[in-house]
Amino acid sequence: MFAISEDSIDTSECRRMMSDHAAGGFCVFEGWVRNVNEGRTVDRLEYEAYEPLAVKEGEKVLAEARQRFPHLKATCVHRTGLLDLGDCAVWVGVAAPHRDEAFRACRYIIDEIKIRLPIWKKEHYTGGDSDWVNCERCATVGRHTGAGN
Amino acid sequence: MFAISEDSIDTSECRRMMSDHAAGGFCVFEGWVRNVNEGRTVDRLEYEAYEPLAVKEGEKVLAEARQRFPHLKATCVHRTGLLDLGDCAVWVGVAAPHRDEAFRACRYIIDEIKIRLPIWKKEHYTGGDSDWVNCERCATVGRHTGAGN
Amino acid sequence: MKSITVRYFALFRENAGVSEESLQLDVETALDVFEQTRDRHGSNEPLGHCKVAVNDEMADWSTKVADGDSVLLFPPVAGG
Amino acid sequence: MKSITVRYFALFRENAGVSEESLQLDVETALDVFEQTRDRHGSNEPLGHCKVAVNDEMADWSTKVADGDSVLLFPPVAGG
Repeated sequence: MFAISEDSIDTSECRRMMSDHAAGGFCVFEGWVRNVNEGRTVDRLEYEAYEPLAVKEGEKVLAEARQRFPHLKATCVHRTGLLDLGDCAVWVGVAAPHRDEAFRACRYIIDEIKIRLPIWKKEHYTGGDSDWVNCERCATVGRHTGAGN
Repeated sequence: MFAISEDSIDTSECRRMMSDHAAGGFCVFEGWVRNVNEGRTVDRLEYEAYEPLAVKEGEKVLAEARQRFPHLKATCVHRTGLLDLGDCAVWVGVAAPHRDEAFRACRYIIDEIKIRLPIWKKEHYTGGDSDWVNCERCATVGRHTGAGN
Repeated sequence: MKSITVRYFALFRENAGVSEESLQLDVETALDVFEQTRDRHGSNEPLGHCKVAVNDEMADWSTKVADGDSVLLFPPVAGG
Repeated sequence: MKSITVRYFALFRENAGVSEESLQLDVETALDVFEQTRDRHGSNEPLGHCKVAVNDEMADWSTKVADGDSVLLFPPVAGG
């Protein structure tokens, strides 16, 4: 299940929904708002999504993961609106029979979510200015070297 | 921090302790008690640890991860005692500046925890018999193909 | 000329000052819409960094547009 | 002969019926202890699958043991 949420993500509830007695491995990735990006001090973030297509494309990514790694349970929730430092911007959870699929599917999902969904991020910096993050570059780099978060 | 716990792992509390405004990526792995292993129906599991050396070796694994991937916050808690289906047997959490280190460090930690720490697992099967799991084989296989959980 | 509803998102919306407008455009493809509205969305991004949807379906820049279609112009995404 | 405290864990403890015992053994290394207590711990595991600690430090099978040492015999581990 893929969802967009205007409210803060209840990670405990997300985890509870993944419970599965056939699963031996559970992998979670969370993207957190951090206090610095490319050398600038960040106070908070703003996410905008075009929900109809973000949900459609998000569900497609989850379906691809399930096809690659059978017997998965996979969920992703992405925040929109204003987020403070430390807030969870995205939650990806994968429960699988074994850990290898859990890790690989979770990584696949977050990598695709970051570059395919119509979601945009605006950084608000200390001092009052702000900027839309052009993540085309960081996403491409991130897939190979881990830049971007 | 590495810990052995006789009580059920409070995953929400584990997560809270990882909070870090310099971290943009947070990866968790949980090992869950599943209902089947190598074709046999499992009712519950029993973990035994030799705590002094398990803690020492666990801290060593975490230190190795921090050395490989700088600026990590990494924690692992391992259960002992009787566990029911769905219970969390091990929790590994890694907060890092970016997602790549978070995923890789988390994977490193769980892979090493499984094969290096003096911890043993006894499976209790439907029907009443039980067996110590010889995980030397599944751990070796697991590192390459994902068998074991 | 075709009547096209153009929708702008994020940076493009801020540049255009509106989130949506109906324009009469002489266009064949989604790419034509992007280029003929360049003074509106203000993008000088490489096209490969932006995305486009036609009538709420992700599309290619070569996708044909018809009279009455809505074209959604997406600046570089940054999920996660 | 050396006085060695041998500690058995998990399967080895169940086989031995005790978790710890003091034995007089004619041994040089941790491996000697493992082999001379084979009728106690009952293991026919390849040695590479088992682990050993001497005086609460992880050790190698070639680690020398002295009079009064404690040797901990670990069957194949299965954490996680």
